[in-house]
Amino acid sequence: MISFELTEEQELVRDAMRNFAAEAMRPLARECDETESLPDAFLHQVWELGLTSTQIPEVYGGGGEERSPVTNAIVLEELAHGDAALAIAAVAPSLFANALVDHGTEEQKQAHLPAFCGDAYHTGSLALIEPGALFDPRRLRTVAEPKGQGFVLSGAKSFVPLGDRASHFLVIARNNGDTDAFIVPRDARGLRISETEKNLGLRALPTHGLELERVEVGPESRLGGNDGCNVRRLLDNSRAALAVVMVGLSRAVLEYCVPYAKDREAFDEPIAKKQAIAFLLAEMHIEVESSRWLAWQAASHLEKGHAVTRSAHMAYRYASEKSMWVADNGVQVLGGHGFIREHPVELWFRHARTLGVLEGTVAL
Amino acid sequence: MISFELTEEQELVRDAMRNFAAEAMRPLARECDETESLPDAFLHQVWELGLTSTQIPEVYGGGGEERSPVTNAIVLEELAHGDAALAIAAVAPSLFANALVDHGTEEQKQAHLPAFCGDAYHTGSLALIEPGALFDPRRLRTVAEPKGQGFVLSGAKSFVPLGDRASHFLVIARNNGDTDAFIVPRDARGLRISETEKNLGLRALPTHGLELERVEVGPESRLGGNDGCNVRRLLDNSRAALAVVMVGLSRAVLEYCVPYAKDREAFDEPIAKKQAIAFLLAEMHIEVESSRWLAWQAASHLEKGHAVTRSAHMAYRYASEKSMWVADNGVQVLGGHGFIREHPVELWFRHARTLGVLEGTVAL
Amino acid sequence: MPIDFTLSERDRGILQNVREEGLICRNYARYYDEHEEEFAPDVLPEAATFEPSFDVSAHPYDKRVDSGLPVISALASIGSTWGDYSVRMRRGGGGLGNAALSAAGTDEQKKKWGGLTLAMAITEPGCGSDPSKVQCTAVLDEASDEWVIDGEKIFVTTGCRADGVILWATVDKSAGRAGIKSFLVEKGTPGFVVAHKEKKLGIRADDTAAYVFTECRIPRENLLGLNEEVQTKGSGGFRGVMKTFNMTRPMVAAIGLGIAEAALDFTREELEKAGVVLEYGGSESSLSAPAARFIRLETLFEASKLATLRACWLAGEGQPNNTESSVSKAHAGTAVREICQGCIEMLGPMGISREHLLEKWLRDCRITDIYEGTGQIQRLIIARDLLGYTRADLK
Amino acid sequence: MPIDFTLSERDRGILQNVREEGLICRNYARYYDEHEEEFAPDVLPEAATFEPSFDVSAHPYDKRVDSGLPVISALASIGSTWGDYSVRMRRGGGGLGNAALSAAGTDEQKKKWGGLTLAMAITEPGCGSDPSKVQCTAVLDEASDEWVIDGEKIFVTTGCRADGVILWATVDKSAGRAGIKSFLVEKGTPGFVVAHKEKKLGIRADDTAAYVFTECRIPRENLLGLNEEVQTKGSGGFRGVMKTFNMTRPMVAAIGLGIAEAALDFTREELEKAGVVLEYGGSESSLSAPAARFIRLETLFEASKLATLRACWLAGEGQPNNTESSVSKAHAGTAVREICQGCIEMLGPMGISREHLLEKWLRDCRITDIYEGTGQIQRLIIARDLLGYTRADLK
Repeated sequence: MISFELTEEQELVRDAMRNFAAEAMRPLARECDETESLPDAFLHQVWELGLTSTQIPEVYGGGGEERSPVTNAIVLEELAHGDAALAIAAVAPSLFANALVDHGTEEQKQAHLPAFCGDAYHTGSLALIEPGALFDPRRLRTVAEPKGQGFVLSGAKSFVPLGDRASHFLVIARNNGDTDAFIVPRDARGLRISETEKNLGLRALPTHGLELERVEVGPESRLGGNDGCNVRRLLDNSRAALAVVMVGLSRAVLEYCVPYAKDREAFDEPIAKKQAIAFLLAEMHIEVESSRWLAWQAASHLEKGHAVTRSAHMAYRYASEKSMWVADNGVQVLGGHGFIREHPVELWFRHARTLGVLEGTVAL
Repeated sequence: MISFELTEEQELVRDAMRNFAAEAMRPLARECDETESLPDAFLHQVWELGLTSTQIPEVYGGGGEERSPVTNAIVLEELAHGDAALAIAAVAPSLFANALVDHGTEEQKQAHLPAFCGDAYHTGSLALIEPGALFDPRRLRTVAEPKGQGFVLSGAKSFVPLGDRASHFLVIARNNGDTDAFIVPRDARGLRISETEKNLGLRALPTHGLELERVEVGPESRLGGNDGCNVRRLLDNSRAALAVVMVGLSRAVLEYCVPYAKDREAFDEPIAKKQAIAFLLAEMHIEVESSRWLAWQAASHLEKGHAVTRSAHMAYRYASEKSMWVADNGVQVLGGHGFIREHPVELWFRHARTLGVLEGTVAL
Repeated sequence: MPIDFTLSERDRGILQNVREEGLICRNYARYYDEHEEEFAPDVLPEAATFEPSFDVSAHPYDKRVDSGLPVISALASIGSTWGDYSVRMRRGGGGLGNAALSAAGTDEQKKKWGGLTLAMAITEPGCGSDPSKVQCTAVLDEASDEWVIDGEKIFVTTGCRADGVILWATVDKSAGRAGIKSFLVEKGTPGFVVAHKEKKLGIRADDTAAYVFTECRIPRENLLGLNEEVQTKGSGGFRGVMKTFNMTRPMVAAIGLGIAEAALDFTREELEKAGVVLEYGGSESSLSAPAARFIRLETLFEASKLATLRACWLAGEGQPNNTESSVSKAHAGTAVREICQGCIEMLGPMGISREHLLEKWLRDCRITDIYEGTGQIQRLIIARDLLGYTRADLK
Repeated sequence: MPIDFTLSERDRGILQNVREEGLICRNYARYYDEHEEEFAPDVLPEAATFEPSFDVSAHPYDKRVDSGLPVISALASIGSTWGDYSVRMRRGGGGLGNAALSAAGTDEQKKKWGGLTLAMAITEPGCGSDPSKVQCTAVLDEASDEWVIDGEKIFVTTGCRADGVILWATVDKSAGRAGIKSFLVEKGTPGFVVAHKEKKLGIRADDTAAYVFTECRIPRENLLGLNEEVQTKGSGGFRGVMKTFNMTRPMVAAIGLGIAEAALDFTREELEKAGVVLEYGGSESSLSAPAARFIRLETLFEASKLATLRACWLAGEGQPNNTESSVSKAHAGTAVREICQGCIEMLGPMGISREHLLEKWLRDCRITDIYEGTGQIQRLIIARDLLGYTRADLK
């Protein structure tokens, strides 16, 4: 059946996250961006919400709650509504942990999951993107060559979030025609982590480049062990999650512009009374809503174990295009004030264009 | 130097053509479309303007006036402003004649040009487009194989304008890696001309399919003789000309919508006083103007003998996109009235989408 | 039920049936497009064995697993017009007036007239999108307990073939919009004349009529919803009339989307035949231009469809869906234009040939952004809701 | 001269010079973007030997073959901001106030102040795009033959570094728009204070200032155009003030286009390095997605550039260009947004890295559709002209 109904529990968690975002994230966002810093205090605060640990099975020290990609989409939209950079930092650990839960061998789970159930913020990171123009997640240049029981990884990655503090990287590489994910510790021999990259937006979220110069890893590093894992699904999940982040961002823009346009006067009346502005706002609303349903559809496909590549692709591409459109026109609604850093729309504009090319950094 | 100035002569010819279009074309357009017919009387009337013959050198019986692609662009915009289908029929002979003048051997000129200088409408036609999806003028499937001194042509063409009355077809075909144009008489053995095709728009302009089943032609049929000719330039010219047709069409839409919007009332005032409608009209004006300058630029490049592939490509693609946009929104401005065949906007909507995929049928 | 985007067995069964019928309708699509003066038969011979597509009551409904009526109706509309918009209109039940009846009629009215094909008549020669300018009058003759209708209506979709019409008329011109009520008039009622049939860009087999009502008398109980009171305070009364739009707008969106989906399916097939590879999950940079464009258009379709289902789902839950109905119509109105134009452009010259239906779908779909309130009107409605503005605040 | 789109030797020489200087400016682009509190030096060491780019008088001009001053100025602006918008602003002569001076100043005023870099101050904290709301006053003190200026201005481009400013002030509030006049105030005049410097999305090295004027006295002859009369009948007086926009609008378009061209050139190079083939003269269907998209964006650039040159050419011919100026600004305002956003999307993640300038160009170009009248204001102007409507008719 087709249904858009939130469960009571989902409504509760949505409201709680909306409050958290408004109180703990929105006020931090501008300064974190200007100073390009991610405060430990925030990570600690967000860690206490238990976003990651509660969904890890009890046997590894987690809360053992059933994971619902749909519920996680609802949560992530609210966090991103607070701030997209901080939201990604908040849920980045889940990407790594969920990948292990979904695709890892028993040994891999035992080795890595307990660290995500402790009192302190702990994270791994996804090393997917590669330097250079026209990056395509389906055409990776990083390779894994078998050597003995293990593998030798060679290549370069960029835009690896939280490369400064991730304990391990999930390095996506071509392995003899297939694509695999390899769990690589940050101190692996031959692995070089770059200085923090400087990006257009999401400046509160440190990202790093990795150089993999013949990094030798054992057989236990291959996610899923001898069987490998469904990397495609892992990336689809990550793209669907990024779509949700963009929905939250777009909604933030719209909700900022509406009262602004009602308040700001020109030619003797609020600019919202001009069709040119009112129609822009209507169009923003149309696209925020439509983007959300595409993202929910992908999340629902994930939840039910259905094929998700196409629906995640659509959700990601649509949200990418429309969140850029919404943020760009948010700037336009504010006019000169949209261009200065006193208003958050300037920040959201940069976030939008940045998120729209990242291909995946979080998970549902 | 950059200049947008019409010469006095260009202004005169523009005004004359504007009158002709308003008086001799616009009143015919709807009925010709509904009945899918091209009246001989109109062709006779247009022939008397001497659009083709005056520019043919005197030695072949023409007026010997210098041909100016820029002036021809100005003329063609006005004719298309009258009606695009009739305009194409009016200037179709020029494409054939100009191709001979520009690229033909002396023998070819002598053989074909005098017929264009008589009292009766006479035309040849361009056989460029081929059946099937994704037609690309740079990737033709019709081939010319050398045989003896001559060639054997094999393949199929479609959307050949005036296939019912063209004396010859300029068949564009691949010839051993190169592309060549071949002058093929309509009664050539192995050439089959289809029934009139049925198209979305331009219904007053009959188009036909050609089947070339091993059509044998002599060496004199290859345009330019042994040297062949610059088919690329011929097609660039044709695309630039089509861009001009679309400019004339778009202007017609705009000029119809402006008084309509001032006259039509809703919610107690003319709809033109609503920003939503006024901004659509402004945008139409922006695009009509911008499309015209791109088309003029290509025409000017042709006139000066400069490289024109890129500027003609841009002019054609831009006019194609924008004339569709303008016509589509012309329908929107008229609302329900835009959808019915009492108003010409319905016709222009169909013309626009049709012209936008034709790749070339006329010349400057 | 929690968020879900999958179809139940029943849902799929209904839609399968609709699609099969649609394909049959499609066989007749070109013929009736080219012969707009003829009407397609009520029952196409090949489809005689099908249940009427919209008779979902024929299928046992389990609210725990099956999609609700508005949602499945929208999906069925998509499926039918995917077959053919115009010929589909011949298969009863789907008139826009029926959506109005089901949104605003009393239970008894729904029962009584549910079996008729009902057109919806709003527009008048002078009023366009402005319902407050309705000149058509309904005067109650207490003596005979009848309403007397006088006036003209234009652009009545399916107006010639419908069994009856739901029309807007004012019972009190001085009350402005609040005086407008919806009435049902059956064909054959004296004083009700079909005056004219329009020649159109598209949906040619689906007739569009002009009506003239001259002292046309209908029973008092033909007032939709039976609410005779004119609420001059607030716009409560008119809102009741507008409510009829809350299902017609998403249904109009669905009708357009069915056409767009047909265009996409045809184009996908032709692209694949020509060797174009559609790949998901990667960057656009590795795709060919037509593949990238196609996937964008397909995505636009999907977004529009979900917005439409959302508006319908709210209706099914009995929740307000005024904004969402306009969102669905506004979204689909532009989406279907872009999709059909884009498909033609991708396929090139073959796209404009009347040997294929693609050019027809372009013409057919164009009405979506016009009737039942243009895209501009929908955006006004959305903006007012968003801004908390009245009609006076934002004109 | 007849229609022509080729550049003369002189034209090309000037533009070559501008581009070379532009490339030098580009070396400093990132530094001053990241150090917005610092000012780029007036003369960059590597560019010390260049003539000032806009001193076209240094080149012998032949009106039979060379492009006129407005056209070559626009092309030179494109060339300079192709190098770098912000650093370019350090190379005198290019302030928006200078365009106003040249459009509305007397010959003597042009001569006297032509050598200064002049900012243009219109916006006030409460007025945005609505010039009739100007609160800044200019009162004539007949005794001293001085104007006394009081008020605040915000969003003054190059406001900190300019040698002076052309500002709008009202000499008669009761006269509304007709009371507004343009005045020139030089830096250092007592009562003129630079109050604040904005932190911005882009064009960070090009400062944007807020000014406060408190009993600031300037000579009577500092009224631009020297027309003291307030024409309360008609809007003639204000039109004089608005005339200053007729060159600033296409110049702003040109500035944005230079940035967009830089983005296109960088993207073309990266695409070609990555093996993308750009082919003209064929159908899009054979192109790769990035090639097709790139050519579309390039075409958009070309269309916008020609619209800008058209507005400038009219100015050079002394013909009215009010509509055309707005067309150029409206077109470029949206084109540059689409181009820079699209280039980043095509290149993917590398497009958002501050290792390259592309992300900066996105930020820099965004101002184009905002300052000197937003795209919405430009469309209003165009629509009014098209419809023959007054400001009262179409608001």
